[in-house]
Amino acid sequence: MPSPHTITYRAAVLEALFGEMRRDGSVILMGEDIGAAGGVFKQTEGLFAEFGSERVIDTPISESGVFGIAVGAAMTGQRPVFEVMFGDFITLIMDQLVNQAAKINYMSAGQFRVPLVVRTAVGVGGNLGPQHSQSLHAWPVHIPGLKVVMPATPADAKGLMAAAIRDDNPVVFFEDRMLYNLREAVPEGVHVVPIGSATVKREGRDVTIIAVSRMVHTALAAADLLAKEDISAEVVDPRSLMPLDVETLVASVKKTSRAIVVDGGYRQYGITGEIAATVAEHAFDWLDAPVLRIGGANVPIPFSKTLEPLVLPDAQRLARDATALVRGQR
Amino acid sequence: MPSPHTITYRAAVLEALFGEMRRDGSVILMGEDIGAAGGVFKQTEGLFAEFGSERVIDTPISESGVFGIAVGAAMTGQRPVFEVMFGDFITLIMDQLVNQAAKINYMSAGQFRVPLVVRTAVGVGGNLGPQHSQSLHAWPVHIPGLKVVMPATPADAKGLMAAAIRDDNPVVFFEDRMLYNLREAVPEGVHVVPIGSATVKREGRDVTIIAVSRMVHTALAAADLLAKEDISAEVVDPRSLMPLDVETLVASVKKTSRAIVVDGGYRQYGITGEIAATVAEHAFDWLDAPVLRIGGANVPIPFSKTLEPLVLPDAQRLARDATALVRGQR
Amino acid sequence: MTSSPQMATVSPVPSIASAEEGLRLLRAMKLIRAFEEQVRNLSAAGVIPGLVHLCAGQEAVAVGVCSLLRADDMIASNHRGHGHCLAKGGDVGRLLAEIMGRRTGYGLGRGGSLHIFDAANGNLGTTGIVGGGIPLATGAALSAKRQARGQVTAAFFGDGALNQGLLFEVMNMAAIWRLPVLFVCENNGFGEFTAIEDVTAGADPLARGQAFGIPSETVDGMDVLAVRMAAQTAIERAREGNGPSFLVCKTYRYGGHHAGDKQDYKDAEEAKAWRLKDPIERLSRLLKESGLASEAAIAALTQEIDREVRAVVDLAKVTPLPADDDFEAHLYA
Amino acid sequence: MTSSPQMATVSPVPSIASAEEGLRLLRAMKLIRAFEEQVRNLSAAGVIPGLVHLCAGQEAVAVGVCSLLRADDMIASNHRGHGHCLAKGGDVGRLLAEIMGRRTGYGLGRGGSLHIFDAANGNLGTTGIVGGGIPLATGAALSAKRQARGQVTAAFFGDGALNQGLLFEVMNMAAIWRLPVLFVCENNGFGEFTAIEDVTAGADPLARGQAFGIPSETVDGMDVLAVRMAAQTAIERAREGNGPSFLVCKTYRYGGHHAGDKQDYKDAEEAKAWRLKDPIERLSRLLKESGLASEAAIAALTQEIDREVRAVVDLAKVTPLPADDDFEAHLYA
Ligand SMILES: Cc1ncc(C[n+]2csc(CCOP(=O)(O)OP(=O)(O)O)c2C)c(N)n1
Ligand SMILES: Cc1ncc(C[n+]2csc(CCOP(=O)(O)OP(=O)(O)O)c2C)c(N)n1
Ligand SMILES: [Mg+2]
Ligand SMILES: [Mg+2]
Repeated sequence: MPSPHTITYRAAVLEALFGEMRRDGSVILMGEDIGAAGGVFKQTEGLFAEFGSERVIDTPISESGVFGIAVGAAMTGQRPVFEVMFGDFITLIMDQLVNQAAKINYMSAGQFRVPLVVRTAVGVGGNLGPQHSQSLHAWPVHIPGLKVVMPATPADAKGLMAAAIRDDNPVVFFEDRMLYNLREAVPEGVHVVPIGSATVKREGRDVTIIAVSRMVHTALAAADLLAKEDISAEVVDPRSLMPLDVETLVASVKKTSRAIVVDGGYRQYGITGEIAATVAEHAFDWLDAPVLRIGGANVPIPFSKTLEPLVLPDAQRLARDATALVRGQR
Repeated sequence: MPSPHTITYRAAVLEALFGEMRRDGSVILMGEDIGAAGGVFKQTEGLFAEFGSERVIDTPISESGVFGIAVGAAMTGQRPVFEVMFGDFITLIMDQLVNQAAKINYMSAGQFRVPLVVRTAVGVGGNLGPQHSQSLHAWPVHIPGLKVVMPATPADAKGLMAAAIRDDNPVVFFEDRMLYNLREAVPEGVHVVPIGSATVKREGRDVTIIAVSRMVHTALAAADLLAKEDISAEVVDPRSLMPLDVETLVASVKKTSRAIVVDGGYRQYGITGEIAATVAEHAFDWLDAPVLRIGGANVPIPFSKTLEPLVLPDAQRLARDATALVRGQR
Repeated sequence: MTSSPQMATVSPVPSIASAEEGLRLLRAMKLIRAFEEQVRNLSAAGVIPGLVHLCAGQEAVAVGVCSLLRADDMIASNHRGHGHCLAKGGDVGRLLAEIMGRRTGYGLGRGGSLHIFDAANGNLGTTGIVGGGIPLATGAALSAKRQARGQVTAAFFGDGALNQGLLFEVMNMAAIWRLPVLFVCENNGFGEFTAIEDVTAGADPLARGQAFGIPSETVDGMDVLAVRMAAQTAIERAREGNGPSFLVCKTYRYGGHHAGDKQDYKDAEEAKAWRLKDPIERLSRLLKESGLASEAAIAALTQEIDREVRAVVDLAKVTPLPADDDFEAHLYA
Repeated sequence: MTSSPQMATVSPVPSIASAEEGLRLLRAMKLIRAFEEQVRNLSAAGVIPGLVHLCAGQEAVAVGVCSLLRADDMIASNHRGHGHCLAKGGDVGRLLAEIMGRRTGYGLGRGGSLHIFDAANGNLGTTGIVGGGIPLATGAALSAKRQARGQVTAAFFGDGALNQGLLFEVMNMAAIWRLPVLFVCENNGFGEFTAIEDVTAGADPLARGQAFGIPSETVDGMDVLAVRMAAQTAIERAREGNGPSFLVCKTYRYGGHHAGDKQDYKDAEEAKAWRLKDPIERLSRLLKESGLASEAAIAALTQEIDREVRAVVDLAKVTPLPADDDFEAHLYA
């Protein structure tokens, strides 16, 4: 196990990109302003200098066409990492993603593989308004043939980016841009986190909080608040949404008998439904209360300073809801 | 109440289109081959002859651009009904749908409305293969600002198309193409079914089957089979997915204490999760068993005669699962 | 590679009809310039949250086109849209309030700079999706054609949108259906930090319109009178039922992609050269040289606008922020 | 409006190198014609489920282009793709098996006619999404460029795809990145039941490529030698690193949009006129007139192909259908 160092989430993903691009000449990057400019979030800084314009490809503003080209390149020997600047714009690549990338391995009976990564920055924060704040991860998880990961920590971000690039299937990699400056210990050198494995971020007895991406940190903060009320919360991070590590989730809920699922996407028909229903199905006889689902507000994400903070659940609200759940008040 | 006549699902939708287009000159149709050719499913037959090329507009194969134009037209006084030939191709209009149509009323604080209908033919059958059989209704239901309906019967199809056209919001109207030839009694003349109202298709005591679109008929057939085993199934059709008539669904489940949710889309992270979790949340203390979710198979929909029938649940399987649920075997 | 001011085709110098008209155009451009300057300051001071994309340098395009539009003509704008909004008659106070996220703004402060809608003045909105406004303007043109009241619409977009497939799809339909729409490209040489030449094939962007048989013209976007001349032809064509036009206006943004951008991808010499073509200076000079306006009159105008904008800023700062009630308001019609 | 055969630009008549080459081309076209005829019958008889889109009449395009491609060159096809598959060396038996939904087909029978992939022969697939194959071929060209083994790729698509924004986005990138790709449009005058003229603006589709500076040429798509001549230039250009080309091949589909389509949107006179330009007849005539092949040799070839295709049909009918195991196979790699 390589020794850890403390770096940001942004730097951790970058470390995986450097590592995989050095290891494998077929890894190429495609996106807008990712070359000399180093990306609008500085998330690709330095790659252009080392790998040049052949492998770090600045594209026109043509998401659909660029991604289609990435699919064709993936079918023929490349491992493209394609960047969608804001997650709101994955709307533009859905046809190539769903009707081509997700199905080609199946339709060709394995004659062609589509090893590529779609990475995109999502999340609410910084007052970017309704078209630059959405997290539409509930869409690709619905499509057979795709894998979807959503790392919450720098170490997982590094490890899952490496795994995503090495995977022979299309993988969608969602990064919450409000995590970019989060610093934590990250293993140096090669570090791969298997896709499809959840992790228990904090052990507890009374309630399981299943939280995704940035909500993991909200859940951990809520667990601190709950501890003061003598409620012991377990926080589980699925890390991958597709495939979902049902076993780890269910084991935790069977232990605590109560579950909350928290996600930052729109709540309506979002991922919390599937996760709650799955947990309820497998742990029905263990549950002392209905699974509680908490999600982003069901409105276009407003720009204004006073309204944007109302979109996502915070630790206080989560702790309040968890307390009520544990005390049998819901 | 006008007297009913017996017509097909296709004819019922067409009746709504004729009715609304006669009533309101701002209703226009846009789509591929919908004019003189009358649509690839004959679903627009006769409209061109009556309303001409000004109102029944044959478009190029430019789904994204046509729909974008429809949004602009809707903002400025038209009520476009935009047709996506196969539901698989709604992937191409997602940006205009999510980032423009769904948000414009909100972002403009009501200065601009977007009264339009997206209608599209979905569903498995007839061996059309992986890119002509998908039903991606789990996507638009996730987006605040959209309404989504999915009628199962000719009468509801007529009534909901009329309601969708009259609605001042963007409404996505999913038609299962395998229902087009279904004949049932339909009210003549004006007939409007309110969006957001579920309906109990068959009353029962032992289990509630919440079924959507074509699955309603599968559920009704299963209920017949169940009756022979002395199991009384209640079949509830939400008709609208967004907004969802939670009250009617929950009332039924409280009565029967057992629930099954059946849908024809991909099961993984599909609409059954949200509906099951919602029902479980509101009727937790009434439930004798976990809510059972049944969906389409999680694979690209195969073409071959031997495989296509494996995609959707049939009445036998549904009855078997319901029996096990009622008898406490799951 | 970066863009060069020499690339702009200089149209034959158009003349100006009257002092009144000249001052109206000058006023409109100065208002935008002053407004953007304030927005830049407020953004730097943190009074405006999020990102703002300023159009200083590009005023002649918005003003040239919009000065010829009727109140019931419509425009669709893009992310760099404050100028379009003001040129189309937008209210300075409601615009600034929206950009500041105040509940007195056009969208109750919930959209911000990227989402300014002004139905009363025919603005279908700024948008955060590159190319996203183009079909909206074209759809409005479809309505206009149906309603037959002679309305025209204009879509403003940047050179970056020249590579969005949406533009081509929409141009094709505008052409076959002869819709009364102007496609107005503000070619400022960059999409974010990337030079147009690095991502845009073809000798001339005009060919993108010509491929559909759309009358297309390169315009000196630093000259409001040149823009007006080209727009006039295009608007007449549209009003007479003869379909769309495509104008590629060569211009330059003085600032970065957004306020705060360090702009290290720009060539300093080039930036300086573009400043010499400043559209406001140019019109001022013309007005003075032709005797249509005195130095003093122009200075008075400048002062008046400064006062006006300052007052608006002062007022906006004390207008209320959105309340919890506004969170879900107008989610559905 | 419908399309007219006179519209096809007649290229200078190219000559043929040898009897062997001539018969090879003739054989390839006849194979496709005979295959499609069988597919039509099997579809009418209900042996083939779903919809099939036949290319009878258009053989010269697939054969003209693919006859010049190496085995490691790649193509991407569209919904009307049986001919492309065969011309690129595809196996007749596996193709038919796939179309019939048999487990011996290219995709275990799970894709059918719309989803034929043949990696061994460089076929990136037929596809049910209009325009969907264009970026795949172009992405393969990006790989080819990186791998520097001189491979080229070709994207086949119909006139309907001329209005998909995707085409323009991809052409732009192919041009700026000088990718070794041929954009081959089979302009058969219709997209489903709609005539190209009713939905496609611009005097000439060539302008869609020229807008990006891509060398573009109209080709008589009913003449396999004309197609070959144009393709040769384009392929050389690509192999030499000089980027993409655009060929618009004027052709006609003898059948309906899909087998079973009543075709009441077609003009009978026109259809007859196109038949007179039949590419197989034309090449046969040329071979005979130039003394490169005798009537008897051609008749023998025809018989041989008929026998071959019949044998394939007989075999396909008895190959197994997919088993339950195949349902989920290869869902993930
Ligand atoms: C579909 C989409 N892709 C990417 C972006 C990010 N983005 C915002 S502005 C911009 C550059 C636009 O350039 P241009 O159209 O030339 O306008 P300018 O900023 O120069 O006025 C980009 C890439 C976006 N907003 N929308
Ligand atoms: C994106 C998309 N839109 C619509 C369709 C339905 N469709 C299938 S083929 C076709 C016409 C295609 O015409 P063209 O490209 O000219 O090919 P042709 O059939 O003439 O060979 C249409 C509209 C589709 N398959 N994909
Ligand atoms: Mg620009
Ligand atoms: Mg065609």
